[in-house]
Amino acid sequence: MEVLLFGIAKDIVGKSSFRFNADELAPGSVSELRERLKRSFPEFGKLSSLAVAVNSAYADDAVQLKEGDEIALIPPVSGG
Amino acid sequence: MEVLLFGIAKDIVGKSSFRFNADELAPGSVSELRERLKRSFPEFGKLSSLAVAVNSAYADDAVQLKEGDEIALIPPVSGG
Amino acid sequence: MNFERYDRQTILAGFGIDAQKKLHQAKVLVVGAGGLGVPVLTYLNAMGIGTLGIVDNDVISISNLHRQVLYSEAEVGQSKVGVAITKLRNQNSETVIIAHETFLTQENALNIIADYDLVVDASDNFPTRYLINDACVILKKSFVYGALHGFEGQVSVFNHNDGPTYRCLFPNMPKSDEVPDCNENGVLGILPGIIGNFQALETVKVLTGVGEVLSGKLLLFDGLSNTFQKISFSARPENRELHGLRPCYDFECASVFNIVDAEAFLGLTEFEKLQLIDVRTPKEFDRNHLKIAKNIPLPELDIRQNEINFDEFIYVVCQSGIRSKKAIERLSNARPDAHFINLSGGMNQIKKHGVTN
Amino acid sequence: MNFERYDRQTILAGFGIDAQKKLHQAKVLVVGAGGLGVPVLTYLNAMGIGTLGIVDNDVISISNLHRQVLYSEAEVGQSKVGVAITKLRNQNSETVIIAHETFLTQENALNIIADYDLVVDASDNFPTRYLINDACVILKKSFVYGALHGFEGQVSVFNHNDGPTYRCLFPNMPKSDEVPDCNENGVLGILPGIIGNFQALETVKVLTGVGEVLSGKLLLFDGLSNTFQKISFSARPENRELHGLRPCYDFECASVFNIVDAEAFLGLTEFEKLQLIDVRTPKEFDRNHLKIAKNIPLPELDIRQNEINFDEFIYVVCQSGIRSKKAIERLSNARPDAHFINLSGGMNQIKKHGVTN
Repeated sequence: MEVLLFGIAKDIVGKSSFRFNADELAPGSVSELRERLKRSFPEFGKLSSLAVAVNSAYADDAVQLKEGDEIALIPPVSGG
Repeated sequence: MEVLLFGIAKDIVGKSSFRFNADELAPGSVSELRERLKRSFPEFGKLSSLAVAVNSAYADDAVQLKEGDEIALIPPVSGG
Repeated sequence: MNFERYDRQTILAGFGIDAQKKLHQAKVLVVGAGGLGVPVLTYLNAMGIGTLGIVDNDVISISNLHRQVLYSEAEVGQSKVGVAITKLRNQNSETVIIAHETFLTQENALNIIADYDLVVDASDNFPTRYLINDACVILKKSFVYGALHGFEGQVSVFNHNDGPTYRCLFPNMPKSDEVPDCNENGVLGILPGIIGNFQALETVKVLTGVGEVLSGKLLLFDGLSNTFQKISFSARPENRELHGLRPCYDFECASVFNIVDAEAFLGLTEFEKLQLIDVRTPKEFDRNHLKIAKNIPLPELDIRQNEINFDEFIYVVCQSGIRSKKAIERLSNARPDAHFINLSGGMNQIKKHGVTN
Repeated sequence: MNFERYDRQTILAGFGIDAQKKLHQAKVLVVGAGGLGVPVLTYLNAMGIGTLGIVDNDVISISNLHRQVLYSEAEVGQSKVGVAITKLRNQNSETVIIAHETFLTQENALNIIADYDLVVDASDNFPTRYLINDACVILKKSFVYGALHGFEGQVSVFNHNDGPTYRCLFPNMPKSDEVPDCNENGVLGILPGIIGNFQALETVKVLTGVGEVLSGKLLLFDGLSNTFQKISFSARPENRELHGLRPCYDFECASVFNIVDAEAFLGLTEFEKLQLIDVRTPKEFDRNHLKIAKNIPLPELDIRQNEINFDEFIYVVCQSGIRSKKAIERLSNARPDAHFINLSGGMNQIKKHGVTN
């Protein structure tokens, strides 16, 4: 399960992607992923709007995650 | 086997992609593909430089083709 | 229309005279004449858009010049709209260019946007983006979105042919300290050039019907690795049921509603004529309440909306100010046009000062 | 260097003062001040490239204006380089801007390019692209490639850190009637803006070391569908073994070699000192040949290359002029710097006029 990071999410984690390895317990749903992120990186708790995409489609909290999914964390960006 | 067309190749065929269906005899190699194109669209014979990519990698004439390959026909373009 | 000028477009198979004429008849509003607005304006003007409106009220600063390539050193301190208009007119005298030398506000947004076919969001802040979204939803205009962060950019077309809106991706405006802007975070000069050009391309596609529009798709571009991702997303019908703009789009009122100290509420003129909804349980309400209050318990809020007059100010109270906040959040999603005011501190505050009933 | 001016870049994490200083020290040559050159020049100048050279010898025409956004109506008929330089200087007085008011030719290419760190190919024709490629290979300069066709564009960085060259993708120049240019085929005005901006981004990445450079990767962009493909390709060592520019890059000599009428050949001054290779079979050669000719039959050409003096002009003859043409094609791939001349008409032509041996 690969997680691609954009915008402020990339800045918070400090890299543009990371993986949940097969031996780690990967999150089972989008909402579990959000909780996990907040625990590892408390700054995610501050983000009131963070879109999550699974396999290039927008995914709400109920969406289940499985091995091999490609996840993107997409915060809003403001610059122009 | 899907074939994506760019530049003048798209103009010659008149669309941006086409498929060799499972029931058709698909070309077995890049050079066979080139021959096939020339037969169906004689204008391909005029192109002295036409790059072929298979699964997003440049492929020379000897490269073998198989079911499910994504092929791109990339002629040089000159505009600026 | 000078046909020789557009010859390279009109001879283009798949574009031609018809698409060129559609550009000529189109009226496009560009909100922002900065990093994104400059390439959008310059290329739309070059390609032959008939009418271009520009909304901005900023002046050119030296630190704009690394990305806002329409402006010269000698023009630092001058109005962006003023300088832009002069240069755009020199570039193409056939374009009708309309200056709106103001920032877009909730007072002027509907009026300004109503005259145009399409809005390009070339702004640099969330309040304006959410305001543009809501105004375009109300007026049924497509808007072409672009925004940046460092080496990255986002592009999409919202509200196009009943397609998804900006709020379908990002329902609520971030608070002011959540996401840094270009001034804090920096931006590579070429990035707004790239994103602005994608916006100009989408604008042409929407106006002419040529090609596939990025509706329901968010394009993510990372300039460092040249990766492009397209994320598909769907419309959420509730985001199109807007009855009007929200009362406020500034960061200060990102919480969507206004607040009045419960105690101060009692001192308002004509207090006794105000509409006050008490969202506590009937039991709590029975124990103590203000005479003017109507009791609609929080769980019944959705089914009893018809008892609320959304044309008047709606004051909401509960015991401590928490449930009333929740009530306003729920109501204002349905009726962002209504004016809600939370009684902060709630009945506790009022009791403390001995002024119940 | 005015640091305030570049503040939004120098505060950008991953860029900073160091990258900005590298831009300031860099010398970039932009070949072409048209559809691609305009955005490349404008943004590189804005972002703070220290020295910018411009090669072009064209004048502004009305049909340029829909995509060449630096130019105004009143400037139609004026020199592109002249107008560009004035505007770029107004935009950024810190940049050293060098005008090369000429087209790039095989006579001036090596001299002009030698002074720069990197070349941006913003030309609009194959002869110039192949010339830039070969000159950059010889001088070991990276070059940032961009080109267009209708709604599509290509971007790559060639010859970067011994990476692949343009000829590794497209070994031979197309003939003049193979691939139409923008003048015949048309181009949407925004397309060169997008592709030129990608070129400016790659230029900044090559110069600063920030991000991943599109070396060994061809970016294909289709504006109609907003699809982006990246094709990877490898270096072919033979394309870097150039000993000099080819004698000619025009379409007329796309066949790489010059031609002399066999009969006229005999009338050349100091005819008897010329190097003439006869590629017919030994049997044909025995039957009749010119006294000065050395016989290297076509099938033996590769293994007997060492018998040819590539520093002198190499005249090649066969019976009718066909095999000698083939011989030159094979030899000139290995030695594009050598000067080959085909005796058109071959020994038939010479015999007809009764001048054999």
